[in-house]
Amino acid sequence: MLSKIVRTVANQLILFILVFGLYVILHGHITPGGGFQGGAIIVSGVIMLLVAFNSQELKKSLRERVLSIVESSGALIFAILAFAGIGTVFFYNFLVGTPIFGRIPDIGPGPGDIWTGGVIPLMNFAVGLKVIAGLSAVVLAIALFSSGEEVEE
Amino acid sequence: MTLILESGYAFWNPIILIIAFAVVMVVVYFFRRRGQKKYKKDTAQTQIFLCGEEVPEAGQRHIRVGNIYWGFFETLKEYYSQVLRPHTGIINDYVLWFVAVTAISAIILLIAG
Amino acid sequence: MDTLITHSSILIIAIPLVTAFLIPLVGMASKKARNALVVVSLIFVAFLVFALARDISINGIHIYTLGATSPDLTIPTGFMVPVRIILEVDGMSILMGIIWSIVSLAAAIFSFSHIASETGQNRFYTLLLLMVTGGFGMMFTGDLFNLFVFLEIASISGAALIAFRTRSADTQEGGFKYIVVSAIASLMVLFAIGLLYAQYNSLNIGALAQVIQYTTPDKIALALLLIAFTMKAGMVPLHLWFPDAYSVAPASITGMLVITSHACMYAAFRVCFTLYGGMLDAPVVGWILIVFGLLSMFVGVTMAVFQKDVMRFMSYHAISQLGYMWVGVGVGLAVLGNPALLATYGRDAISGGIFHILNHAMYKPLLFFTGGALFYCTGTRDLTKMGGLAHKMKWTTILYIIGTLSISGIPPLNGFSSKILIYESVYQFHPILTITGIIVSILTLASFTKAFHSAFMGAELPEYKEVKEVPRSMIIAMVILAAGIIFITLFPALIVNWIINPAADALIKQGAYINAVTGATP
Amino acid sequence: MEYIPLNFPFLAAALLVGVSFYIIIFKKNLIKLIMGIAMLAAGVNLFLVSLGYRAGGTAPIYTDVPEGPMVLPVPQALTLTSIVINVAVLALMLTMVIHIYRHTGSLDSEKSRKMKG
Repeated sequence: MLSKIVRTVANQLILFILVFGLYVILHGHITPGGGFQGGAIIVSGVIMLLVAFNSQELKKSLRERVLSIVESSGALIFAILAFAGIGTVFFYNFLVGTPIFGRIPDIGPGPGDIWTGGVIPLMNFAVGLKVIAGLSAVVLAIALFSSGEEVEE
Repeated sequence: MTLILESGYAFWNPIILIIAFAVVMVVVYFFRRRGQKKYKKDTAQTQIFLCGEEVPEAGQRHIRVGNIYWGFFETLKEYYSQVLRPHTGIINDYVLWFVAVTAISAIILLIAG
Repeated sequence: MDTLITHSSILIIAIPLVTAFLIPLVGMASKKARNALVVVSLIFVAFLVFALARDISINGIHIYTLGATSPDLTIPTGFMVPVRIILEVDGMSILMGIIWSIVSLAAAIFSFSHIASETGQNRFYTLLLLMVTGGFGMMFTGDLFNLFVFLEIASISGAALIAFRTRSADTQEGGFKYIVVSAIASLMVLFAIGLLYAQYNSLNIGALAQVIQYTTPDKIALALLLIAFTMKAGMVPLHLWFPDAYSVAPASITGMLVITSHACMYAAFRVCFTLYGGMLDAPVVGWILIVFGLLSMFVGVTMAVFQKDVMRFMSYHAISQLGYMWVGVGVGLAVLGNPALLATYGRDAISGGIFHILNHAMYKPLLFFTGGALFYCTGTRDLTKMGGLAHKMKWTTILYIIGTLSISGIPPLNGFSSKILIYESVYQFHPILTITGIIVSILTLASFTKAFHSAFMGAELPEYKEVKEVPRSMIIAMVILAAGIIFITLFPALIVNWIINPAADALIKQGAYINAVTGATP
Repeated sequence: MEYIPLNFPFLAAALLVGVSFYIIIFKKNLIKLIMGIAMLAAGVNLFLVSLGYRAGGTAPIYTDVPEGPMVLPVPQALTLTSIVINVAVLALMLTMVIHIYRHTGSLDSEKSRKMKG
């Protein structure tokens, strides 16, 4: 565990990292970024907490069971969205033209419209969930493991 | 006929072989039935006879894997000393083999076509 | 039913994937429900594979375009080349799919008892199903980059499964060697894909095959792809990691890993025949395959005779048997540019090589499973410590004998019917190939007799007084594969006509594969 | 941006691949070996992403683009996928190395060869 100053700053900073990560996930379909990148940003915040506190402390708030459920449900949401298009074809973008993310952007210069993309932003979100949970579990497991504790692998 | 596998010169049908095998088994069984009928279970007849010597324990009697085909390995000692040389068990060497073989086959392809 | 078959190729890949992520959730509730879920999903996948196989035998190559407005819209309006992910299933792919569905089902059933004493079983089945996904993806994809992605999925989950039993150091070492080798091989595959993409702006195999020029970067890409897949398949002299990794994995996983080796072999054939097929008039690439095959056959079997660890011994035999397939298909590839020779013996050689894939995929997992059963009962893989186990393990012994006779090519078992096809066709190409094949076959029988004697024969040993026959689920898994062996044994000609010859034709007829993608222009 | 020689990134990629193969083959420390594989992945990714480079091109975002060429988006997607996969591979390798270190107490690849021959 590092000094109190570091811990306090880390506690404040994690909020900004979360917000930025979520921004990258949600704007994945119109700007560079997406589920994996945003998830990786958030996990970098988790690593910051891991350095500021130690792995034992973090284990209390990030439970393995919860991470496992979140990871699986992220993958399942992705698969369900892919399956939902199977009336036409697997992965078919069935949300285009509907009110949810369904707007078709104009061709040519213009500001990016977040309300476009069909299932892609939703899939980005699912991927983001999976990456956050999965990578945090990996980082946490390796940290716990190298600190000498037996983890149920 | 779809049950016969043809391969250039010869043909192969397992059914014929199985029938032939069954016929041979019937003949063997016929001869076997003509043998002695004095054999009895659970008597001294069934025990191992080793020239009158004491029969060793089961663990001692079993020929273990290290003793089988001794002559084969003795004859091919040179070959085995050569072929065991690359099997070092070091991961770095495995990658070296990969790079070397890729380079050689790339050169072969570039030259010969 | 028609809708199901239309979507079957993606369902075969997606159902194991979805089940894999359902397992952690179901497994928290109940163990039995989880096992039932695994078996039901794999049986459903096997059913879909067989339905798709029937459809392909009637209607020809099956195409599925992901995300398009209709499954056969390969080239979207306004484009010249396919841009979407396309699954393309032809005779060869579906043969591999049939093999993979049967073996993965047997392996899952085998695992129920074999893994029962380990912790983290939910993860085990998740990884197993991910590996199933990766394997099917490799076999069914019509896209080079997806081939790389699925190759990596299969490798990563395979490595994690090899290292699943973390208690001993050798499993970790085997898993580490496997993942290092796979990572390097698949990065080289990616490099080659980059080389091809840079020149032709396309990733689809059919579209690439249409425009490929066989320039110098193409030759380098061919060398990289071929050797990387050769390494992943485990051919001598790139086999060194193969026994290290395969001998330490849980036996059910070893059975599946053999089929991933076959999948990499399939990828190599796909690259040679379909991607570069029109360009390989000279027999150089065919000879490269033949040399790999000959070396594997001979070195593999001689190293196997030498082994004392039962799984390692069988791994070396797997290498040696893979050699037969490479020799058979390599001869076919060497005469690909010569239609007369191809008709005389080339097609038979390819058929023999492919038929050997099917046979090997039945008996080698069976033998690995019996090795796993020995490990389960005795707690050791060391043959020097075994003996007299036939007294206690009658089923295992019978199944081992079936596998042994089959792998050594004793008539009438199935190993013989594919070996005779290979022997008679490659003899006309070069007699030395057949002679080596027969010598290797004899050595195979000799070494399996040795292992049989030391493990099963002899008097009952005092240290194994308490040993019992393996649990029922393990026997069921082995019987599934043995039933496959007996079916192929009895009807080899039917099998060859139904699925082997179409698979060989699918490799030879490059034009059909290309037309299936590019011909469907709207 | 237009003054970068077009094959400069390819030279860098080749250099990375060469150096990383040197590391993988000749460094016996397992952690260094993993670093070598990470560098190999970086080299291949650099090669892929520089395939899509067009001199003076902009980012391939559908809306809000100035006139002129765009860089190719497909190699970027490929690179991204490859990066994601490599994260998984590296995490798995590191876990295994931790296990190996626990069992054998050494990171030397010459010491971790229980299986050979």
